Amino acid sequence: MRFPNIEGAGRRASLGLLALVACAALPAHAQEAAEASSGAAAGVSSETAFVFNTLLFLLGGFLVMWMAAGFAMLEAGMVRSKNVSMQLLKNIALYSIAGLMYWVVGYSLMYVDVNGFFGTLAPYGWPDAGTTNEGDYAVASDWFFQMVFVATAASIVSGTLAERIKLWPFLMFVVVLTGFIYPIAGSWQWGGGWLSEMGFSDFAGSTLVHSVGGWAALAGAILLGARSEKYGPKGEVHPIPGSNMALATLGTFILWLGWFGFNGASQLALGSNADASDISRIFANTNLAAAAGVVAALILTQILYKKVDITFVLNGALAGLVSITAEPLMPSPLMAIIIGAIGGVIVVLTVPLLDKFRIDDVVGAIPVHLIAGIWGTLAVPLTNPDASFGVQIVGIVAYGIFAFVVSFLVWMSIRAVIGLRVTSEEELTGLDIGEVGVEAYPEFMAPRLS
Amino acid sequence: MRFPNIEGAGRRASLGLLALVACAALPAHAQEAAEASSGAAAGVSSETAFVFNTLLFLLGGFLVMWMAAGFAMLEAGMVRSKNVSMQLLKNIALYSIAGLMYWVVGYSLMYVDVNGFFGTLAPYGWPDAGTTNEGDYAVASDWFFQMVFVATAASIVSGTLAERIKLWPFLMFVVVLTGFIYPIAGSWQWGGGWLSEMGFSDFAGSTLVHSVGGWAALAGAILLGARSEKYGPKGEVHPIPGSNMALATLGTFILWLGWFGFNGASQLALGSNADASDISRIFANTNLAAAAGVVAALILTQILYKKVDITFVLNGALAGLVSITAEPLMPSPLMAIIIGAIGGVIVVLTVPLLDKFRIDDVVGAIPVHLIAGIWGTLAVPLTNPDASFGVQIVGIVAYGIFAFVVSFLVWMSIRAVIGLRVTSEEELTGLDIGEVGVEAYPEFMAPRLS
Amino acid sequence: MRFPNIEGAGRRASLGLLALVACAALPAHAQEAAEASSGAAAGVSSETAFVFNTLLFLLGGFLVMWMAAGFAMLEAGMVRSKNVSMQLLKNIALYSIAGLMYWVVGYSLMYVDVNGFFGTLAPYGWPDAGTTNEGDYAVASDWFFQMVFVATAASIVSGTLAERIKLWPFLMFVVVLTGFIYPIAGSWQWGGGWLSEMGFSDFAGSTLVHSVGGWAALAGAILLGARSEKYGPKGEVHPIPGSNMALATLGTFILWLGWFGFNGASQLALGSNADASDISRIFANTNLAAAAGVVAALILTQILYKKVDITFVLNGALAGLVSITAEPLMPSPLMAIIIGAIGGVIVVLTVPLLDKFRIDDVVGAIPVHLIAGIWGTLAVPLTNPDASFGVQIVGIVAYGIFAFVVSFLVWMSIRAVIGLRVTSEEELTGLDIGEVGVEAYPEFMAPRLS
Amino acid sequence: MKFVMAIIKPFKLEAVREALTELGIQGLTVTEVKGYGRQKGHTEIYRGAEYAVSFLPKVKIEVAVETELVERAVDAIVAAAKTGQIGDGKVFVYSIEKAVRIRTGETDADAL
Amino acid sequence: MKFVMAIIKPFKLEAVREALTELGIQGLTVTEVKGYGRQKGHTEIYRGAEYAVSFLPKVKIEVAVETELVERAVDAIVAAAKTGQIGDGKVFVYSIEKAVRIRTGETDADAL
Amino acid sequence: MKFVMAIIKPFKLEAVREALTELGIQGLTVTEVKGYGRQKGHTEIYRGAEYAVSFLPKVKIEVAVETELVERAVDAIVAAAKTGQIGDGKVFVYSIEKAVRIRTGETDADAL
Ligand SMILES: Nc1ncnc2c1ncn2[C@@H]1O[C@H](COP(=O)(O)OP(=O)(O)O)[C@@H](O)[C@H]1O
Ligand SMILES: Nc1ncnc2c1ncn2[C@@H]1O[C@H](COP(=O)(O)OP(=O)(O)O)[C@@H](O)[C@H]1O
Ligand SMILES: Nc1ncnc2c1ncn2[C@@H]1O[C@H](COP(=O)(O)OP(=O)(O)O)[C@@H](O)[C@H]1O
Repeated sequence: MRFPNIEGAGRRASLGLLALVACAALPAHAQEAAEASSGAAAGVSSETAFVFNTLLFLLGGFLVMWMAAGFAMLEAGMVRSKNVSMQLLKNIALYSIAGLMYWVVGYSLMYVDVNGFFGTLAPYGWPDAGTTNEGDYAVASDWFFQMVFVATAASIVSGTLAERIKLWPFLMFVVVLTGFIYPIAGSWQWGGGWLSEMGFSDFAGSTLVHSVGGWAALAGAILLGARSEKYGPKGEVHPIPGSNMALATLGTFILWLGWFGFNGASQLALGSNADASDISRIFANTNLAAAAGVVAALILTQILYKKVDITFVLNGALAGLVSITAEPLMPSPLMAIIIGAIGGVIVVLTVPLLDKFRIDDVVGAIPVHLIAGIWGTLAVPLTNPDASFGVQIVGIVAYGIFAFVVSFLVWMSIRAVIGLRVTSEEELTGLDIGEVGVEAYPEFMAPRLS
Repeated sequence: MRFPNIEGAGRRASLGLLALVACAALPAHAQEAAEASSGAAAGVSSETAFVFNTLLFLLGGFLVMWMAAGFAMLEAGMVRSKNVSMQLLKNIALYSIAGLMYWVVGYSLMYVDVNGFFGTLAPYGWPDAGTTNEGDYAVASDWFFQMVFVATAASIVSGTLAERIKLWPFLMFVVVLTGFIYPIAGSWQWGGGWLSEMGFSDFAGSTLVHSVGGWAALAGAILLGARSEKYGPKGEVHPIPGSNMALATLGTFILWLGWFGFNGASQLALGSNADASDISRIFANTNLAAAAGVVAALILTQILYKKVDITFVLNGALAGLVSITAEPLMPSPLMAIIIGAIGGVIVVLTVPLLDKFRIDDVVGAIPVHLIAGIWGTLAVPLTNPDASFGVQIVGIVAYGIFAFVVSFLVWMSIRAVIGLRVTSEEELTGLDIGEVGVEAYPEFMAPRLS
Repeated sequence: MRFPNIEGAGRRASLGLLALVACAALPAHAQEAAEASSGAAAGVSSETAFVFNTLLFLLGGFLVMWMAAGFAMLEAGMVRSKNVSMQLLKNIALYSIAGLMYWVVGYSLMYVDVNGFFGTLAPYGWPDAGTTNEGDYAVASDWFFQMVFVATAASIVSGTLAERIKLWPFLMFVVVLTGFIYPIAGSWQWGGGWLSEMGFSDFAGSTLVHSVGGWAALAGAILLGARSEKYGPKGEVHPIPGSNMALATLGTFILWLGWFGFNGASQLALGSNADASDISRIFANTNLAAAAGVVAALILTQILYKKVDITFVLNGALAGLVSITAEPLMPSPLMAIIIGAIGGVIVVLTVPLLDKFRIDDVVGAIPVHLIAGIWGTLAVPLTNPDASFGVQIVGIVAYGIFAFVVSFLVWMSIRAVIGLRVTSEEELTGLDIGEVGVEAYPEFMAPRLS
Repeated sequence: MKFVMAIIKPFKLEAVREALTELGIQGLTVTEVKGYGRQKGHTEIYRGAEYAVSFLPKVKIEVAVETELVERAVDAIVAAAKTGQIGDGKVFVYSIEKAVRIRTGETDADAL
Repeated sequence: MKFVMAIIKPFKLEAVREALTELGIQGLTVTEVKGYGRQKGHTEIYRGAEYAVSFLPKVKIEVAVETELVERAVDAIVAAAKTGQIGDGKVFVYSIEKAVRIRTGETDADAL
Repeated sequence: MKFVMAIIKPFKLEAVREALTELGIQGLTVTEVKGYGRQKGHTEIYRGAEYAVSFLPKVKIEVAVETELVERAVDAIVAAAKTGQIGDGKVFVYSIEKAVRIRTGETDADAL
């Protein structure tokens, strides 16, 4: 969220001001509008705007909640069938833990009395039932909308570390990530903290959500090591095809749909002509960027490999989406297309790069969320005059250091105490039997030949 | 729906009054709001409120409609692959039949001129196209929202009786359930009937929808008997793993998403600050309860069985949702978490219990919908001072007797006339070949070894 | 969209006028409303209406966008597993290309300065961020909503031609279809062109979207020929069962859900009691028609074939939806049921008919979209007094000739230049290996023994 | 040493395994197969067109036994797999010259 | 009595079955297998990395026949399964000592 | 000519294939099977009830070799497939009377 006069006031705190300004602006709108229509009150009453804003949070919130299913399906499709139950379980568990932790401490740490670097430690509540809420939106609707974002960061981690991490160590990390790392990081910008003061700009979270998740995943991938079959002794890459492209595609479509909530509702207000128009721009730009990511990956893989790799195309859609997330409002359609297309190119080029470093990222989450997230954040000044490359880089670096270092330490501690990795025998037979006890496709399970 | 002054006026009938009261209350709100914002009319005009209310029904309605897909996927994932087409077919058929029957007689029986125990028998229609509707919401939007609830009850039955019931007898029962049993039961409370008069409280249908469906399923399960392989001669339980955990998880996420419509739109009004705020509470509480159900099942299965059973975790989410459905508005976040967590515990403990009685419930619908539904209804007085344990128990018992006895008689009649169960040979080869003629996964079909 | 006084003004152009009329009508409504409620401003302010209209486009838009996932799942389920990746790839690619092409030229060609037969050739843009948009809805929201419709037409083609068409020729056709054929066709009616002037009536696109897609598919199917195993030398039909009924059913439910956006938001306005009420009628009618299509196909296949073919039931739902799309507003509930049920019957009867002509339509898209689309368009005058059979037939024929002939020529040109069909060896091993390089279910792939 | 190969109805697998275990046979290998035979498949209709399903799901059991056990193994399989309905399947017996247990290198009778 | 085992290309299954039926052979058993041989698989690229698919889908047909029929059965299979392209597969023949029809207990020739 | 049939652990397939290729063996056929044996399966719990998974995934390799190669083929398989853990599997050898290459009609040694 950016609003000229209140730059840096953060994602939530700004809303009060925003509404004030919007209301102040009403008479002017009203005048114009009055010319176009015939009589009657022309503006949006403050209570109507309250309902609109709340509705935006609820709509955006349920769309982003739906992304949890998208990650679950995408990841379930990209792992081998012997690890599918585990991947599904991790995803529903992490969404649940994220929701609980964000209530226990996350929201307060991110938004309540932020001292520049973090907020307070306390569970969050909402006004009594049946009462009129103060402010410009219902308190619980804001909580709901902020909450659903948290799980996204954790889903990214889940995808990268698939097929070899134990269940409980992973869930422990999720507790820390969703209760502490993400909220603290979030407070710097959306909580109105130091980065927001500096003028950093990240509309819906290319860096705050996606890169933070990506850094946490990277730290984990380094400490956890690759799946045992993935790299040969001389660094040869042994591809391990995912078990179900239909699920992977479904997951991508779900994420794409959810992203309208992710980006659109990050406008944080729907109660005026200008807000509704901005959200509409965001919807259109978001879709164009994703489409461009798809087409870029489609063409590039055809050129590079003579065939189209569907997994890259799916990643391309997501990379387009992540790229536009830092600034979905300001770009013209053409700029949205360019930003998204570059996202698609990034994925196709950086997936093999990670393999060079033997960083085993099962679903391509690091290219999609971390690298495209950085690109998207860097691209903001191209279309948003209030953003500067310098500050954007400061933000990217600050988040990178914080998220990577803290995640690394947390992963290290968990590894030291209870270990991270399943035994190589369990890796072989599959985590579904070892950790979950229920195979995903018990009737179709078979050794993989080829 | 509960509204202090008009307790007992029912789910639909109350809305007119509600709006009156809400409007009467507006000046007060307006005053507060006026202080916060700058000038302009502060309240929500009646026509704007009409649009908001209607929109709530449409949004809630399409979310609950989507639950039909959730049940279909969940159940398709929990049956063996040889019965998947049948399960899918039953689900799309039951949703369709429910929608038609609710038009033919259901709605009138539930809401039109209810004499305390049932309404009138007549198809329902809506005002002409292009006309302004009287009341506080569009007539057809209310019908649409009420309609989508009906299928939920029938889906519950479908899940319990999977893998052995014949198609047409099942669909016949659905005709009676959705056209008569559910609407009559609904009229007692939401139609403003005798239970509503008594002060029974069931916000979105823990008892009215979920327990009623659960009782109907229980009656069917008793008369139909268990799947032939399920129980050994000495009562040993032979687990029959579901064929596809990815579908089961997808189904659970769909249901979770749809539940925001189920509970949220049961507020029945969006046209004021207070209503929007209440709906926001409902969204947040609903999510917390489901998350708590997941985490409770996760921890409990780990403790009891040393592994996490993903099917229990999925059931835990749903049990959390069912538990909070009777009262999603009043609980504080912590109470929502507790109510949902107990739901998750209930499922893990009662699934094996049903097996003790050799009641074969393929998807765990009875624990999730009936038992957690009872728990949710009993929990209302914990947070809602207008509810009393006594009346809640009266309601639970009344619905139990009515739904169970009538369902039992209907199942008996169908069994007597055309039989309920497929032949044991058909059960062996699968209902897809026997009843549907199209296997769900023809290329992957294989005998199940193990 | 139909509005008595401005018949023929088209789908988008009419909105300005509509709003004028609606506003003019407000005082009357207000009066009625004022009697029902207690004081306060009764109408909807123009800015509030602006937000409502925009919100309708965004809601409808994301629901229709979701249909892309529905087509992908439906088609993935109806092809053999060796062609699933290809089918998924085509669907995500076509949705992306449609979105880009509609920006490059499509929208302008359809809506900007339409000369009766087509508009202008130019990319489309939207007003600056943060500004108040003129008109009755946000410019970008309208673009978004119109854009998502385009992909639907292309998805239809994708389904019919599955399992034998090469990737790039298909995508080339999509470029032409979504950039030129559909927009030009659309301009005749929704762009306010000649058919709209004549009084043709097609509310949400039974003909404009579904039949146009169907004609393009038919032209392709004729030129491409049937799958090699499909027909025996004496014209025997060799059924080729789809690989995954769960995906096909999921896809159908997704489409059903998306259709509420397709039909509902085609009302184009939500900012008044009458509009909200009309949309509610549309939701209810749309659901009744789909349900009736299901039940009709269910009963008819039982009678004809002694078993229920689930693929026909799924087609029946879609045929019900397509049938009601030309006029979802005016029908009474009973008429909606009849219109939808006839759609369901059409599918069951015309699928075998196509086989007689050796037209190989893998998913039944021609019966569902083309034939039921014609039926739906013909049925408009049954309930809408402003429509006439004569004009409806003129429209159907005009669209048929245009879409079929132009598509045929385009397919011919592509075939002449680069060919359409994969080699018969590739057809045998599957397009996933030949065109995509990634099998959809690598672990489960197996030769099909039937 | 002999090899006994049986094609049976899938749902009889457990019974056959138990019958063999009672004879002291400690190992066997199972394959999912499709069988064509006197037991006719069924005619299905898909999208209005008929087609014959002539291959039916069966299970193949392969078990290596010492020669003196063959008779009893065959009888046990026949007894356990029999329903009396067409399609019950076949048992085939043939000689093997050598058996090796990979883990230990033991051969022939010791390998079973 | 002999056992004929053939590894063929999957799409030839139906032709082979018909050819055998014409000889009066009333039963056979089919298994999905993967074959490695002179017919090289293909190189695929997945997420930017190459890998060889060296096992190709094949179908295994097993049919027990009376000794005097073997020659003709083998010829029929070869004729029906042949495309002339590499990878057409193999036919193997070996002796079996006994066959039993589970349903009736009939043995040997009567069991087929 | 002999037929070597080996039941091995699935993840050893690649190693075994390479070992056989080194002997100059150019073809083999692979089947997914389930094995029952001394290697006990595991007990699982599903929805609160225990059940034994007694069939474990194995891979069956079938390779026809000339008689003089048999010994070495068996040894190569045993060496490559061995982990020393229970469940490593078995190798069985039996005679075949005839082999035909479908593509060319070549027989016996030439067919391999
Ligand atoms: N000659 C044969 N060779 C190999 N397998 C056979 C042969 N005949 C039958 N079978 C297998 O045995 C199964 C049962 O045979 P079928 O003729 O249907 O019934 P029955 O064994 O009762 O006579 C078949 O499905 C097939 O798998
Ligand atoms: N020595 C062998 N033993 C068992 N099966 C073999 C052997 N050689 C080949 N096969 C099987 O026959 C199939 C075809 O063999 P291949 O060498 O590719 O072509 P061709 O039979 O035309 O020479 C292989 O895929 C494999 O399944
Ligand atoms: N008598 C037998 N006949 C056929 N296959 C056998 C026999 N015994 C064992 N097998 C196969 O060999 C596999 C390994 O045998 P097992 O007894 O578990 O271990 P090990 O070979 O180490 O003694 C089994 O899973 C089964 O597939």
